[in-house]
Amino acid sequence: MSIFDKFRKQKPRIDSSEGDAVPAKAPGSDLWVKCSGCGTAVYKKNFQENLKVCEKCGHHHKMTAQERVQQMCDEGSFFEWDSDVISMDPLEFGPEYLNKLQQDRAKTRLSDAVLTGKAKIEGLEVALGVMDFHFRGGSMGSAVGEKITAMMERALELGLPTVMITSSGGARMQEGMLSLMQMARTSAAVRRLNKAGLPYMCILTDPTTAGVAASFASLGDIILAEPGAIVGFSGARVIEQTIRQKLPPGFQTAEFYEKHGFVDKVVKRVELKRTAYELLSLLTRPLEVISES
Amino acid sequence: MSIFDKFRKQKPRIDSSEGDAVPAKAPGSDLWVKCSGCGTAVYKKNFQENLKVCEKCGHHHKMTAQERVQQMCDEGSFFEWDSDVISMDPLEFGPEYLNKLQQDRAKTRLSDAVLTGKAKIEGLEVALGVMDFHFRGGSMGSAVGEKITAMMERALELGLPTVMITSSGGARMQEGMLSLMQMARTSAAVRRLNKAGLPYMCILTDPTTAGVAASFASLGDIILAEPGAIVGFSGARVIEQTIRQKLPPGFQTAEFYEKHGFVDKVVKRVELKRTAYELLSLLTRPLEVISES
Amino acid sequence: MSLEFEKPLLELEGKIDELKKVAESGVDLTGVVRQLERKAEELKHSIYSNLSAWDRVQIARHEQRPKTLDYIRELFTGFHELHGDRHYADDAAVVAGLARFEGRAVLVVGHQKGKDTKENLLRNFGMPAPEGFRKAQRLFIMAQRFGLPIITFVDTSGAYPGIEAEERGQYEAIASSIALMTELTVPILTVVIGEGGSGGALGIAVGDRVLMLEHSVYSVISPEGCATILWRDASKAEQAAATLGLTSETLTKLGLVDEVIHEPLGGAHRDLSLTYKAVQMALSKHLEQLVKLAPDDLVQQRYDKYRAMGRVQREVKV
Amino acid sequence: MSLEFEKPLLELEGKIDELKKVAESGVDLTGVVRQLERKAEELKHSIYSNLSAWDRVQIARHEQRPKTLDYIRELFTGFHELHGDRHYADDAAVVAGLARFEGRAVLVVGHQKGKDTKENLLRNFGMPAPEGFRKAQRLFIMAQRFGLPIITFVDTSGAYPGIEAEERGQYEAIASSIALMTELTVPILTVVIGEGGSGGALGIAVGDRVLMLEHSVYSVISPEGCATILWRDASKAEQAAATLGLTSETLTKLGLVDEVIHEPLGGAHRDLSLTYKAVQMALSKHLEQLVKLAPDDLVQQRYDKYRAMGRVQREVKV
Ligand SMILES: [Zn+2]
Ligand SMILES: [Zn+2]
Repeated sequence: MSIFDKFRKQKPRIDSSEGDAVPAKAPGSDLWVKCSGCGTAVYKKNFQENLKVCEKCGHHHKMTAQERVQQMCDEGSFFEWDSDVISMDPLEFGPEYLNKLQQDRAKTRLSDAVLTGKAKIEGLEVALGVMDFHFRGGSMGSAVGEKITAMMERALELGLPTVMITSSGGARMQEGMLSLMQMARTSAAVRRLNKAGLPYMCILTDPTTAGVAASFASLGDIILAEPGAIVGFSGARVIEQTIRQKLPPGFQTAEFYEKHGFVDKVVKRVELKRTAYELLSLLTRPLEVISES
Repeated sequence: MSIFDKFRKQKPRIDSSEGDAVPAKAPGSDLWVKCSGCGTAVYKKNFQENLKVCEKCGHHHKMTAQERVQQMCDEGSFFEWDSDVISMDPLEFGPEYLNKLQQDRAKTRLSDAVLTGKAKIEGLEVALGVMDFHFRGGSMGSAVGEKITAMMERALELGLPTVMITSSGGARMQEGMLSLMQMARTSAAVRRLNKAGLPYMCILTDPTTAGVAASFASLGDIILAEPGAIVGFSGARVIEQTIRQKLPPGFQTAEFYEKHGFVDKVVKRVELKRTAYELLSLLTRPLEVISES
Repeated sequence: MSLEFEKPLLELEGKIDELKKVAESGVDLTGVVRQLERKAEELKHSIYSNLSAWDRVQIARHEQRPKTLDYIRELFTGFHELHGDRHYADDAAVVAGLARFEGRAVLVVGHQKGKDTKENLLRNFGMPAPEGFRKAQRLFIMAQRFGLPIITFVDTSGAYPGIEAEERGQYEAIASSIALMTELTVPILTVVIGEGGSGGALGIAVGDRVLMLEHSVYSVISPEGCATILWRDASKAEQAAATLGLTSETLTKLGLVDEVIHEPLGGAHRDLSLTYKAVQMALSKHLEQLVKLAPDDLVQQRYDKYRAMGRVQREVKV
Repeated sequence: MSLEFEKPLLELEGKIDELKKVAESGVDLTGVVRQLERKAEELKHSIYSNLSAWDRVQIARHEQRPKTLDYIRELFTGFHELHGDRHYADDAAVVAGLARFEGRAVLVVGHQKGKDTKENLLRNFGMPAPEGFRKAQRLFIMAQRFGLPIITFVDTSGAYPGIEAEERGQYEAIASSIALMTELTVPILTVVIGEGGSGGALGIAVGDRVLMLEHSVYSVISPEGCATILWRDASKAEQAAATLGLTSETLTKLGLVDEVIHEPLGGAHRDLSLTYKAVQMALSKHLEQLVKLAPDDLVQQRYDKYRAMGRVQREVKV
């Protein structure tokens, strides 16, 4: 039974997305996907059992929020919060924007670009937020800010450590300055966790940039990142236009930021759950002798 | 009446040192000194009236601690603390070291390389420490550490802001590890001032390096520096030996460190008293309307 | 620098000046001049009371519009600029220092654009590097230690998008600056005086009160950037400006700006002393209110204020 | 790598090995071998119980002497290295991370020298850049937030003396690290495991308890540097070492070191498991004492401890 079969049992809202991998175009292509890292065609079942990491080149493809929950949480332990919080159209961009939101809600079965709730990681209870790039590129509007802030406030009430798995292109333009203000709103909530001595862990996945990188995603007591994840403030295209030259290879990757001092540890997806658990245990269960696995 | 005549009245322990300027060798040389910045011979009286700053090139020559008190404090306001605290010979370097201390005490009329006390700057009462490079190169042994720490503890008791004027080549080798520990001792005292919300201002003069730079001299709420003062951790010679090339011009000057973010403001000697007063007033008399001069 | 929409007015004003010169040589043109002057006044009103969002962007970016250092010079006394982040550099795109505002010691921090090319190069067009935000943070903490209110002036097209800025953690610098401002125990007053560009603006703009000059703009993305993304055409910036809700009126309606400071007709640069006076009065009023609050209340109110910034609804599932 | 003063012993040990090989081919050398072994044992005692300060320096710098990561591997479980100062870089000359010591969560920080040229290049011979001290500071603050004790391992010839390190404020990084350690509200245990070089060592070595391996050295300046200054001759380092008071005995007498951890005969590298055991026991004992203290008492005691470090007298003026 693959990891996603399990998830199907646990929660019905499964997304069949291949992340950034694309279905191979050969006959029988529904059984195969093509790695966006090396171009290799991978048998879909293997691809999914391997957590969407290419066995050949190690490329970490994007996951849906539900897949992430499946990967990180103990089976059946996830309890969703604020599943009905949705954005409005404060700037009156019009039906086009509202339709897109509606479409993405249907596609991802999320109310907006983040899924929040309570869960257990190796038995340790946490507040968990997972962003989903498939919903408007993970962009942060009022709903995303509201759900994340509310999650942290609940973590504060319940005395839980918080884990935030990020994936976002930044602010949501269509919500204008309200979108920008989510940076302040979420950051304020993080500082309340800090003050209460509750651990806050960020896990950066591809991509985590702009307004999300520049707020709650870089305020973790501990910041992990998946291999190859693009992180940064300005987009590569904008920088290239500014400096009028190509960017060096590896620029703005998780590994680049580990070297430059902004990421505590680059962790392979397969080791993420265990690593997150062990680190959180060190901060929440200081006297416990835990077993090595 | 020159500034130093005034000081003579106020306190008898005047040092006639020319700082790093040297007496010119021409006949009547006792009336002239040679600027160590540009080599110009300057009439000694003018040189001293100009606070030992060369009128031609602006080079700031070293001052004695007493001259510094004269320059920075309101007349007759300085009250010395711990004038009798002297170092011992804990490593048994022997009579040579003890003799040198004795000679420098006689020469500078200081108990060791720092003069501490209470004073007024434009009417504002402060705890003041002034290092003197003429005493064993301003090196920090137990006596320097003791006097500075005690000064800060008194400032804490009295609720005074503290001004520390530094000039030092670093730790005093002859006192071995006791000397190194003065870094921790003085830094601990600074943090108590911080906690109490008492302003602590550092004024870096030429040179401020090694163990002194790497402790209380760089912990100021505000850090001023005199033009051209050499600041840094490692000495230029050591660095040149390490990297096997000449250092760039201007390296490790006050201006260099202002540019690199470690000095709040480079201030000419003639403006130092007023600047120190204004900044300290902003931190200690938040609601007072002060006159501009 | 003349703005596109001002051209008819400037032409008319030029014509009046010419006629006046002619009149000096003895010809009586009093009637004509008076008539044209009346016309100019009407034109002025009609132009400036119908400014589009894009017109505002032009005014907000005007080189002659007063900048942070102008406000510091005019409204503060005894300013001492303090340099450096104590880690890497001093960033000239952000100026900061201690000064007195109406006798009260405060910390002032602001983006500083240049008034000419030379100053713009020195100050990188007011676009902060990470060190600019870190200098601000260092001084915010100092202000807090000594109980000094903080006044910030916002005027940047955004944080600098360069390789080195990214290497040194532009995103982290902005995030930690924002987070710090949410928890400071001293009053924070922010004035958007020109261009408020996205995260680079917000990095010093989390305030107990956020004021905005009438013709300033504050935007989640530049109109040009928005147009590029929405329509792949930067020249549609005018259209983008109209949709982004970046004017002081819209932002006030959305509850993101606490007070709009009215500008002289035609914009701040057309009457500097009026502008300074208006900003001073606004700062004075709000500061007086804020210093009365206990630190805990201040922080709680600031939290509540930002906590409320969002427009969401509960989806009704059918 | 063989040390100068060990050469007679190593030669003798070599001879014994040779004889044993010959014996394997059937010749009976039991008596001779036994006699030489006794002699070797005596020689060992006479050499290692009369080590000069300079000999200690050689042992302290020995490539095979256990390093920070060795102690982490042997004495801790579940170590996760954490990288970066969140400002500029990750400095490999300082390793840091969370782990458990006897089941208790702690923060471990230490200088890391290389065991070979390749690792030495990677880790810059264990000489920290400013980023090394800043990484430590960041994690010290995190440890304090979560109440975790801090254990640091000291092993550096000093902070790196290079242009870039100076540019990025080596002195400020050390100062703020020292200052921070004086006020942390969690227990700090420091072990000098090899070379304690001046400010670069002290930057992570302000502890409630400072322990020192018997043959480690801890000095205000390197013997070579001291000799250069005193006699303008680096080759007089041996003489300088003798005067600097850098041995664990002298430092204990001066009250700067709280406990000396005894090493196996000939130095830590000659019996690793004995060394690890000794360090573990010492850490365990002191940690148990420290965790019982209330944070305020801990900070006060640490202050008092450093406050007392100085030898001064009041001058009697005649
Ligand atoms: Zn692949
Ligand atoms: Zn000169």
